[in-house]
Amino acid sequence: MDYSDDPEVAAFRAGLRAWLRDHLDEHRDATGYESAESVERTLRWHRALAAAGYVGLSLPAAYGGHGLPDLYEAVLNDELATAGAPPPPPIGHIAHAVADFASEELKSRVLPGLLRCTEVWCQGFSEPGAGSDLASLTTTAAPDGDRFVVDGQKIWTSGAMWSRWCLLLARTERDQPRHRGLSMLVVDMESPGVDRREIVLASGSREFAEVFFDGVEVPAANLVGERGQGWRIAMHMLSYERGPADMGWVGRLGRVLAAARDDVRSGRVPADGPLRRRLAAASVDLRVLQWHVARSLADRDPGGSAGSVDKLLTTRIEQNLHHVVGDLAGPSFVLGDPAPYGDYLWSRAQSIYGGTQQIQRQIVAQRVLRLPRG
Amino acid sequence: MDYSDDPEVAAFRAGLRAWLRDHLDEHRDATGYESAESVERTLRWHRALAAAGYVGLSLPAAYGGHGLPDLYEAVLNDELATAGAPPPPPIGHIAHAVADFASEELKSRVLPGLLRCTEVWCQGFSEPGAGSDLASLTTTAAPDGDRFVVDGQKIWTSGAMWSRWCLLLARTERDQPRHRGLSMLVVDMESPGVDRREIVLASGSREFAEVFFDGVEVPAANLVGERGQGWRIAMHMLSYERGPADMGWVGRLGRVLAAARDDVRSGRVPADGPLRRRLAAASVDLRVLQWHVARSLADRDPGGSAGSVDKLLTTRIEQNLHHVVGDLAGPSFVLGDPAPYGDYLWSRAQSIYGGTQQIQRQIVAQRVLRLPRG
Amino acid sequence: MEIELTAEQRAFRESCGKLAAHLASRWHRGRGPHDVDPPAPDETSWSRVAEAGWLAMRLREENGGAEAGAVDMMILAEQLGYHAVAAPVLGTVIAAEQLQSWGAPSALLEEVAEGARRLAPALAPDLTGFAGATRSLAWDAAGAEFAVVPAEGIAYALGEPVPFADQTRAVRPLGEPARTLAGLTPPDGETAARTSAFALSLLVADLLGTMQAALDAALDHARTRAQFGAPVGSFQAVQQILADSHVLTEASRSACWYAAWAVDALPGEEALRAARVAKAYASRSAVEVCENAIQVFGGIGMTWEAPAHIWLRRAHGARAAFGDEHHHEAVIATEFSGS
Amino acid sequence: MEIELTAEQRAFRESCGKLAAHLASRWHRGRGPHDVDPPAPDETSWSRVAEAGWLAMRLREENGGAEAGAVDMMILAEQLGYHAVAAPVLGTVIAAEQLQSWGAPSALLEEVAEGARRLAPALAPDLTGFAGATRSLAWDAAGAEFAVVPAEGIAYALGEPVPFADQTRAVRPLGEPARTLAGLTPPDGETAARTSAFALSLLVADLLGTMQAALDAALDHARTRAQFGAPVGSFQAVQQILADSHVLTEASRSACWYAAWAVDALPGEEALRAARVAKAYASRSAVEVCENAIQVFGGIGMTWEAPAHIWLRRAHGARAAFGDEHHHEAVIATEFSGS
Repeated sequence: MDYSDDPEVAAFRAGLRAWLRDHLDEHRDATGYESAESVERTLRWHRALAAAGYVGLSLPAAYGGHGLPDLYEAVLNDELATAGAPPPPPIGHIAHAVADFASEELKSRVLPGLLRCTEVWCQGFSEPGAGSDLASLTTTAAPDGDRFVVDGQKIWTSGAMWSRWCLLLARTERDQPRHRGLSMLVVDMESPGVDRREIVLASGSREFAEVFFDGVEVPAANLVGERGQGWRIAMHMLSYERGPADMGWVGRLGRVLAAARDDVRSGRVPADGPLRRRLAAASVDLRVLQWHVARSLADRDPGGSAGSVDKLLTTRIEQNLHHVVGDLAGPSFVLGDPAPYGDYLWSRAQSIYGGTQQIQRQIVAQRVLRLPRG
Repeated sequence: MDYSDDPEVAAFRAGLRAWLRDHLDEHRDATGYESAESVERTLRWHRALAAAGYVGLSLPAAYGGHGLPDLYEAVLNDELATAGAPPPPPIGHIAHAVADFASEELKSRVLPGLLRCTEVWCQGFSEPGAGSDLASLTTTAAPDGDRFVVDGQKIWTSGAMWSRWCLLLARTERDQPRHRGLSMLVVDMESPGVDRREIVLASGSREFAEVFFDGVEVPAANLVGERGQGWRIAMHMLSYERGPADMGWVGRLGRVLAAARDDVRSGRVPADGPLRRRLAAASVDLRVLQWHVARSLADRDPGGSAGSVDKLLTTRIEQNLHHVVGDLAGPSFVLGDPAPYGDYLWSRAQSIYGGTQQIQRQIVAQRVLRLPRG
Repeated sequence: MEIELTAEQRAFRESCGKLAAHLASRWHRGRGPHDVDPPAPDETSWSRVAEAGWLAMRLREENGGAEAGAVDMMILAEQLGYHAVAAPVLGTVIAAEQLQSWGAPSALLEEVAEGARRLAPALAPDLTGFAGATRSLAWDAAGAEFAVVPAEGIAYALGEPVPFADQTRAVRPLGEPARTLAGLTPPDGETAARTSAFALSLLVADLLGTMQAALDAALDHARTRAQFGAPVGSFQAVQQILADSHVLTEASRSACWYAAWAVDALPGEEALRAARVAKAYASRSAVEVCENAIQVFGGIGMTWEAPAHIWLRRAHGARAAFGDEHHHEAVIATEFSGS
Repeated sequence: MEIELTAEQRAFRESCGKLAAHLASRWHRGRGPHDVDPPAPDETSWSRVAEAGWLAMRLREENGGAEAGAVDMMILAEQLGYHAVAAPVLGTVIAAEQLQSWGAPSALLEEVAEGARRLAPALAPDLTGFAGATRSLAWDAAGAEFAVVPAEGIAYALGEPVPFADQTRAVRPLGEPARTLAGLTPPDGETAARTSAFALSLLVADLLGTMQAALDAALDHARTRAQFGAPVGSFQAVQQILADSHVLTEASRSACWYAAWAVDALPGEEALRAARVAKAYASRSAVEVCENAIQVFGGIGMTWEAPAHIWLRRAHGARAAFGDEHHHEAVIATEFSGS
């Protein structure tokens, strides 16, 4: 049992910290894909990371990656979060899907640009009619000679308004049941027939969009893996960067907690005994979550259901944390700067997106605990 | 809208309080059916109540009752609980089943003794294989000329070790499905073939027993209502004294809370800010529960599912209260007098007995909120 | 003991519901925060409110009112919450009740009752109660001209709304003193307590309406939306959530009824104690019920275009106004502060 | 970074589990509180414990030990919790660790390590930590001869057990001074913190084993017991409870591992901070998991004859020993006590 960094990891971490000291300040405003300006700032941040060698850490060197163990991705996420830096480019799972399943030709065509962060990518999985039930997708990609013709609608597509490319999960096999009929395609978002509609969230965030496909032609060479393999690739993707991204998310929650603690310690925010106690309990939760994510990373069962345990734990702790932080803020929770209320609203989405809390519990019950299906 | 007592009710309440002032002290040790001595003390208490006119308040005067509205039962339960008196005899639901369904002959034979509290009665519903699923009972009462022959096993029969009579729910109709095959019988517990086995609870309580029936003969005249009507009578019983008994239970919880509050106020028990706050929250809960039970009583839908709402609310509040009281006690929760720990354990049973919390929620969802069945 | 609404009260509930629904239909949350209607009603809507007598009914006869009981006002407030009505009815009613308790001139109160003069109550900067002095905020002040601080005898002009989580109500800073109100007399303790109890009971009713609306919409969604080949509401895990929401809503209703009855029936301090308990309970429950509703809605509930966040925001806003559960439980806890 | 048990440690876990199960099979909870075995092991059982080296392994070599790491001790403690072993292994180990930190004579520690001399730790009357003075209680003291209060250099005889919710451990009042221990030296702050962290980490492991046992039994029950024509565990509402229990158990395991590693790897104060966090988390979680198990068991779980209450009681006992979540969170909260 050893929780300390190996020398190589420690050196990597130190190098990253030094780099952040020098470069972070000019990129603090890389706030994601919400407007043309913020996209530009965000891509600039991603390209700076890529140029410094921090993108594609766990991808093969042959395609522009660095061939390091997954742990390095976790360290990257952890350090960025702890430093209050914007997140790394959200492309690791897409890159892994391509690197692990696509043809050599497609890999050489796609991966280098992806890892240099020249363009925005998005991931077209969710659909309006499907919710947590991914196997019931209805968007079709009908094979037609050397191309597929895509028709249907995706929703909750992060960054879609600004994306050049979409990794799309669509139904290619009419006669196969549910998840066996799905395939994965790389779709050029500038193709005729692609239409996008921004989704504004309750928090005011404009990160998501709906994407409509109407007779969109996709070259057969853009198929990732085999026909009918889409579900397997999707599951592989969802499990892949779970751990490292969790580490980053936990780091971000840690900053929320630290800010609240500083406010109380300094007297900027008045907090009575009961509130302090709740803050202490939230800090216990968060510390345990950090240890848990670290163990999860080491002990990971790729493609397994341990991710559901981690997500349930994270959600429980995050939602409680935001209740405590909101109560600490007192009237400022509802008055003035709307950002904290937006963060709270986003904490409510944690128990919904990527499979609701109820579905996650059922996955744990049936796949981990081997309880019988109802 | 008026929450104050009508003059008649106020007079009844005042009379009861005066009677309790004079008579309660000699009966404080009437602790229920746990040993021969405690049964004797308890029956003495019940007979004193009966002699003073406080048993069978809502039952017809013709059979020894008092013909008053249900509300009076609630006032009785409320006042006894608030005064810290032992509960009234737990026979109201049995008496109502007999009064509302039995033949004239059976009523005259049974009700006067029941209401004078000369003997202990018990209620044989639950079975080891059935749990919350009452319709799946397997104890049989086979019709055989002018009698039934009972075979099977009951469990969680309160007071069974000391009972002379049992109101038994058993299967008389072989060819009827589930709940339509059940009937209700009055069984003499001294009949040959009746065997009892004490159940000791985790708290140490000895209130319950298992009862075994092996070829027990019951006269056909002891059938309550019609054959096949047992389920309906059972549901009627369960809904009937719900409200008044709830009122008593809430009163008892109120005493638990008041004791804790007094301990804190007097400084006998040290309580820091967070504990005081939790105690305040528990007192908010309890006050709301009192108001809710009062509204429920007025607004009652007999035989409906509102009882499930009340039980869910009571259980939620009671279990939280016992957590707070346990934490207030600090080390004395686990050290020394085992009674408070026993009360806590009993609070855990509240979400199980009479239909688990999960089943109650499902009843509310399907019968009150009209959600579709799964 | 008669714990139910009279036939008249049930009819009043129905008429309130109709007008509330109409008012709500004229307010639009748009496609995003940039696009939402302000919570100030247009002239037509506000005159409908005045014509319905909502602003007048609680006042004493000599002030142009009908001396309605707090239970009737509770019925109204629940409907305003249920339909998330953006017009500042509660703010006006509470401001008038406070001014009446300070013996404000009939002429002013009559103008308020008729909807001609629009006032908002001035609350402490943390919104937990009536303002004792300046540097405070006017609550539910959309379209209001003034907020009065009776202790100073001054009506203040109002600034632009500050950002407020609840899109259906406006909170505005007090601006310059606009006029003085002479001859105000501080209410006795009994009356002051009763006025606070009244304000709290209205907010409890608003919270009750809000949570009932969120629950009803979630139930509708659960009955019709299918996942994994069955209605969402047929899954036991979803049923458990909705049943809990129903329990919390019914318990809040019980608290709401008692607190409203107590305003006119019990001594002021007792009424205030009951109102604190009800406000603490309903504040906590409304947030839980609205959060549960969003959970049942799933992703769609997180969008601006879906109504779910409007209820959650209104619940948070009403929770904060006149004190949330922590505020009131802290007061209640002082009762135990022995040695 | 190597966050897992070694092959040796996994083998040790298995051997601990076997002996723990054997010890547990010799203790009977009977038909009721009148009928339960006392938690003092018989001579045979105690000599098996000593032979297994459990009492010696953590001590330094010069005191007859093998200088085992806290992680190994954690492995042992988890198995003791899993099987609800009634022998006072943790009490003995913790008393020895404390005495060693005060520089107690090797002869005494060797006797303890061999099982020949049976000691219990003296805790404060509220059980939240080691006793500083007399009027304290000996914890996990079944069959012990003495409890030592090192600050006084006195070994006290022990009175009869006081009623304790956990049937598998004895708490006994300190009686008359029985002998003096000369030459004890107070440990430095670093060592004292590490000793407390060690004690806490063992209790966390005991809690982890206890909750895992309760969860496993509830899962077994849910898979086999039928209601409404299907296994209880096939109902979504039950699955939700069990999944939550699993999450709490795995998170507690993560806390347990880190805290145990920290005892030997980090500075004393840091190790103690980690141990406090782990103890707070596991205390709260163990009670929730054991309560959930009782819920899944239904009525049968409430009887004395079913094992469910034994786990719940052990969880409450271990939660109280060396401080529950409230105690530790209060300490943690003092870090925020700014102005």
